[in-house]
Amino acid sequence: MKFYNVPIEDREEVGGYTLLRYRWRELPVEAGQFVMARAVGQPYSFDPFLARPLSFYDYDGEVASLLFEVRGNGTALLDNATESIEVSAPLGRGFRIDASGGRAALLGGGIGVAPLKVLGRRLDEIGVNHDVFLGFADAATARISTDFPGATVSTIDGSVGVPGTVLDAAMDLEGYAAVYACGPNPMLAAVKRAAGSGVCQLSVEERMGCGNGSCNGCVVPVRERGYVRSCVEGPVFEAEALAW
Amino acid sequence: MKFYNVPIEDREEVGGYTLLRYRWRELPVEAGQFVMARAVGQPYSFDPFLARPLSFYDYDGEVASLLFEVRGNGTALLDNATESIEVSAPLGRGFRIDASGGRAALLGGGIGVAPLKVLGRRLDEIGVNHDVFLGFADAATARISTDFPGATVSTIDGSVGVPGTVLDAAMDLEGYAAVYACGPNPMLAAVKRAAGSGVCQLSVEERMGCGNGSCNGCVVPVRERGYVRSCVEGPVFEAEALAW
Amino acid sequence: MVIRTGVELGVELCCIPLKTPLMPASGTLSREALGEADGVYGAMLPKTATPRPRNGNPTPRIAETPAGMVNSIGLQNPGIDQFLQDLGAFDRGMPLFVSVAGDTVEEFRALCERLAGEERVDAVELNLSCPNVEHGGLTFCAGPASVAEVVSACRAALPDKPLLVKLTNEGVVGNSRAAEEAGADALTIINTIPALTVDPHGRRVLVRGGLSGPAIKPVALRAVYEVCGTVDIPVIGCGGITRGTDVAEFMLAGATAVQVGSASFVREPREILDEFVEYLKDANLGAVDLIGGLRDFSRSDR
Amino acid sequence: MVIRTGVELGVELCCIPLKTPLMPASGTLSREALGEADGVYGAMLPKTATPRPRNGNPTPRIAETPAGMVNSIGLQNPGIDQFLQDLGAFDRGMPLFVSVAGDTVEEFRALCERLAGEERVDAVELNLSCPNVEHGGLTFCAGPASVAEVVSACRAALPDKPLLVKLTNEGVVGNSRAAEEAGADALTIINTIPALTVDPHGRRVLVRGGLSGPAIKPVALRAVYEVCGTVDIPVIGCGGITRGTDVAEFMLAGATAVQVGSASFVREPREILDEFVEYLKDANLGAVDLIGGLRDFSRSDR
Ligand SMILES: Cc1cc2nc3c(=O)[nH]c(=O)nc-3n(C[C@H](O)[C@H](O)[C@H](O)COP(=O)(O)OP(=O)(O)OC[C@H]3O[C@@H](n4cnc5c(N)ncnc54)[C@H](O)[C@@H]3O)c2cc1C
Ligand SMILES: Cc1cc2nc3c(=O)[nH]c(=O)nc-3n(C[C@H](O)[C@H](O)[C@H](O)COP(=O)(O)OP(=O)(O)OC[C@H]3O[C@@H](n4cnc5c(N)ncnc54)[C@H](O)[C@@H]3O)c2cc1C
Ligand SMILES: Cc1cc2nc3c(=O)[nH]c(=O)nc-3n(C[C@H](O)[C@H](O)[C@H](O)COP(=O)(O)O)c2cc1C
Ligand SMILES: Cc1cc2nc3c(=O)[nH]c(=O)nc-3n(C[C@H](O)[C@H](O)[C@H](O)COP(=O)(O)O)c2cc1C
Ligand code: FES
Ligand code: FES
Repeated sequence: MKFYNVPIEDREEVGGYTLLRYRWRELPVEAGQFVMARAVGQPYSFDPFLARPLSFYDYDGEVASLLFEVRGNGTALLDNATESIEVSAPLGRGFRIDASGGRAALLGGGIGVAPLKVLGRRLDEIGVNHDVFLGFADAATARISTDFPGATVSTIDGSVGVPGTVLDAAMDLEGYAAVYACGPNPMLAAVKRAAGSGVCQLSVEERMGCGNGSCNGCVVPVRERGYVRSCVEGPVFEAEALAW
Repeated sequence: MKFYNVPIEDREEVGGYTLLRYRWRELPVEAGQFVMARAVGQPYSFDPFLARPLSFYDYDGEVASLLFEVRGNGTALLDNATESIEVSAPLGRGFRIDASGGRAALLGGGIGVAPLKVLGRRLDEIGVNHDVFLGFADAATARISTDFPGATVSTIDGSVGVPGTVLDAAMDLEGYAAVYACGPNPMLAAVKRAAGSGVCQLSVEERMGCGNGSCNGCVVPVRERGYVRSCVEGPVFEAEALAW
Repeated sequence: MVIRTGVELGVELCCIPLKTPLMPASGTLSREALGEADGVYGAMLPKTATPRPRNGNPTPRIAETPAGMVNSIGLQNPGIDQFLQDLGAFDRGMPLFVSVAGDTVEEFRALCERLAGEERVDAVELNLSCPNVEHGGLTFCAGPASVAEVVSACRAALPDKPLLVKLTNEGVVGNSRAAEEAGADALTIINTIPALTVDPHGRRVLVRGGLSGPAIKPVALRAVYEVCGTVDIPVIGCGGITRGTDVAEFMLAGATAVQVGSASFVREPREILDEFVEYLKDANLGAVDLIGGLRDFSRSDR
Repeated sequence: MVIRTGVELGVELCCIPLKTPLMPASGTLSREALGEADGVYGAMLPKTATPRPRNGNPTPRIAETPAGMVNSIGLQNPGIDQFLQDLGAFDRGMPLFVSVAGDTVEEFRALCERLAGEERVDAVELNLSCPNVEHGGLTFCAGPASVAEVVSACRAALPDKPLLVKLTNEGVVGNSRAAEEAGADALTIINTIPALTVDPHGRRVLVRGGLSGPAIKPVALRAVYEVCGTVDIPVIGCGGITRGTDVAEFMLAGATAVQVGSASFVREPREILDEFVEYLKDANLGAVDLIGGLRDFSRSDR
């Protein structure tokens, strides 16, 4: 896997998350695609050994941004990076945008908000109207929702917006021509159940070794096809294809 | 082994070497002692796994300094450190200074100059007169000799001072009451041969795993006693004790 | 494919000329990533194929460890039929090696028989690190007798192509000797090392599988060194190769070629080749000069 | 020594109560560094003693590897006589275990006989990872028969003290069973893994010895897990333990206690204990609750 050393444009803390921007002009970016990212080992370091999959939060043709939550060692090191980080080219299949025109719903659970910013941008570009529903644990993490004007926000602790999960806020999903969602797997399963007969695409999260299809680590069960690699056939899947 | 996180006071490049100062008040320092030093893993890193032995270059009771050459990964990371490094307490047996009063010769080969600064300081404190002889490869590394006023300098490439090794500069070692030397093992063996019947102490360099006597990695052969650990019984040995 | 470096990179393995001594380790380079191989590798080696399609294990299949990773993919593959149908993608103008595994000696034999007639296949690698269902699930590497049995059967079924035998670290010296005597043309050393990761907070097994990556390099290097001191057939070194100097270290220890596995997840193989070329330039040597070229042989072990 | 943490840290090993489940791995804590043990370790375990003094191997004896190190000390030690004379330094108010190794079964037996009468010694650990000069230099761990022979002899010579048997990774399950049947009271798993480091520029062997440190943790954890599923005697986990969660992982996999080796070169053992205490506090568990406490047992291996 090829990694590019990219200079950090800026880095900001937004509630519980880190928003990191870097200059990127090598290859185009689809909404829903991701990069394998890591801090720069100086000199080359093996600890941690693997890079981390992170979705594109936004991309304007010049500057790409990642929004991430510090969970363990890899994200902590990314969070500490000051000058540059190393990223792969854009990877995976993103959202296959339904341009037929009907209204779309975008649902994000927690850090699952990440791919929705650039998705909304694309929908705007092609003139698809859409509503955004974002669910968070608490007010701190919900702060990123200020970057989504007009979004309906929910929090588990009830401190901001609708008390409950994102599905308590997005009550009538069946009415949408397309539903796009990203978040923890249980949320995605619930979205799948709640969505109507229209388009429903889910961005799944599996541990990844390589990000380019080589290790077979990141599989999800797909109807009639067994396990498929989410890094090349996903991370965005049609809900009906997923065998869960 | 306990490591202390110590803030870097300042860092300077002197010719081919790095001079790094850190605040130290925990425990006293003997001339010829060393620390195990490493860059701060953030979060804790295993790459490289071991810390590196470095001699005290100087210590004034407040600020300790290390002078080192970047050779591999460990010293490169130390060289890149900006805010703090991790060091052990002072380790090993340093020079057993002969206070009987005779004139002393201090010999350093290359980065073996490191322990001579603080040794000279101690000799000055107790009023022992001494001459300093420093041998380097070239003019770049020889630049550190400006920190040793009055020292006789030699360079292998002849660009500064006496052309040749430090022993070409320090011609008559037999005349000194005490000889203290640090440098590559072949140089130390030559010093041993050239020194007279007075005190002759050599600071040896062996790969170290622990620095506190636990791993038995750093041994040197000693007359009649087989291998002894240079991190606790050295790194400074009486020349006559060494079985080489 | 032309590799121009001003340095002699070619080696010969079982009479097959390789433009470089590097090749992918089986199971670590997918069709989607083949672009990374061009101009870098001296041979191509796709993931192990089994007689029937295998779905593999449930996730999590990978976990990270200090300087390495543990995987338990479970040999997911589409089965030999589909594998051969798709093989065209792996034809990158370099020798093509195929890795196979079966549940029984007969399955191994039948796979070799099948490949014997495949013109596109230049050599076959037996992945013996999988459980032998006829022997209570011990792997085919469980001991010299087991290795000898499967290798002899495959040798008979594959008379005209080089037969490479890939072994695990455990018992590697005895197993290597057995493989050589049973007719192997070369050995690949080593496969992953059995390992376990535990999630201490969830108090669960995370992944029970095989350890790979830089962590195992010194173990693999030792295995290659000992085996090269024991057998006369060429050895392909594998395990933790991540930099150009790693390639050199394995060849110095006796390997004729090397395989790059986990490192290709975190670097471009081309960078490893570039570093190796730099190394050779500095040393003023060609790749073949390195093979078994340690200047000394070591003192006794601890 | 009083360890007050508000957390139940004590475990019992072969009827010996240990205040904490941590102890040093043999050969990694010297007399000069004993201060680090106080209030941290539950037992003391000095470097292996042999019948006669041993000078050990020439340098370099250690080399660094990714997340680990390779050592080839060669069991340098002053011999059992001097060792026992100096043993007082290791009396730190905690149970004292003594590690021994011989070149022959008879030497092992004689060492045990000698220690049988030593009141200060609470248990004996046999270091079986050393070459058996009567068997062409294969180690005493070379197989179950070899393990059974030396353990039976030692058992007979040491009827009244716990007998711990320390094994290498290779063949560990079969060897563990053999040790148990031959009368071992507990097993220490694992010793270093045979490894090699090469200096690519000097084109020389750097160190041929044993790999230790975080790199081997997943291998050691797997060994402990498999052995605990096989034998009924307690297991002491060893290999790469560097943080508090590592202690927990080994105990969850079935270990009753653990040994800290290479990590003590790069950290204070006290930090590991502190992290372990934090872990137990968060989990609201005592140390003994962890032993074999994985919630699941894993799916089949790859
Ligand atoms: C396609 C995709 C897109 C993602 N996008 C984002 C994003 O935009 N923002 C964000 O904060 N997170 C995202 N994640 C999750 C993110 O990859 C993990 O939080 C991260 O890998 C954790 O690494 P760590 O070092 O902090 O944690 P550790 O727990 O130290 O990681 C240990 C190992 O587990 C793997 N791992 C642990 N948790 C996860 C997880 N939930 N998913 C995948 N691998 C995991 C790591 O990659 C690593 O190999 C995404 C995951 C995937 C698969
Ligand atoms: C008591 C003592 C005092 C020293 N004082 C100084 C000093 O003041 N300034 C200075 O520049 N150097 C000094 N050295 C040498 C210094 O320790 C090595 O240059 C350094 O360890 C190299 O580490 P590296 O990561 O840069 O090299 P690498 O080659 O990457 O190191 C790999 C491994 O080899 C060991 N190693 C490699 N070369 C040496 C060596 N020559 N001596 C000991 N271990 C080695 C390292 O510790 C490490 O474990 C001293 C050595 C000793 C034993
Ligand atoms: C994700 C993954 C999948 C693997 N699949 C196979 C396989 O199908 N067949 C095989 O013989 N080896 C397989 N291996 C083992 C590698 O080929 C190689 O022997 C091992 O990983 C050690 O090399 P490395 O440290 O360079 O990765 C796999 C390794 C990994 C990491
Ligand atoms: C420098 C060193 C010396 C060792 N000496 C001995 C020894 O004398 N006897 C023994 O049984 N094990 C010895 N070992 C092995 C350790 O006790 C331990 O089993 C091994 O290092 C794995 O644990 P670790 O990864 O925590 O270091 C030694 C290990 C090291 C690193
Ligand atoms: S992450 Fe390796 S195949 Fe998907
Ligand atoms: S460095 Fe470990 S004993 Fe000296």
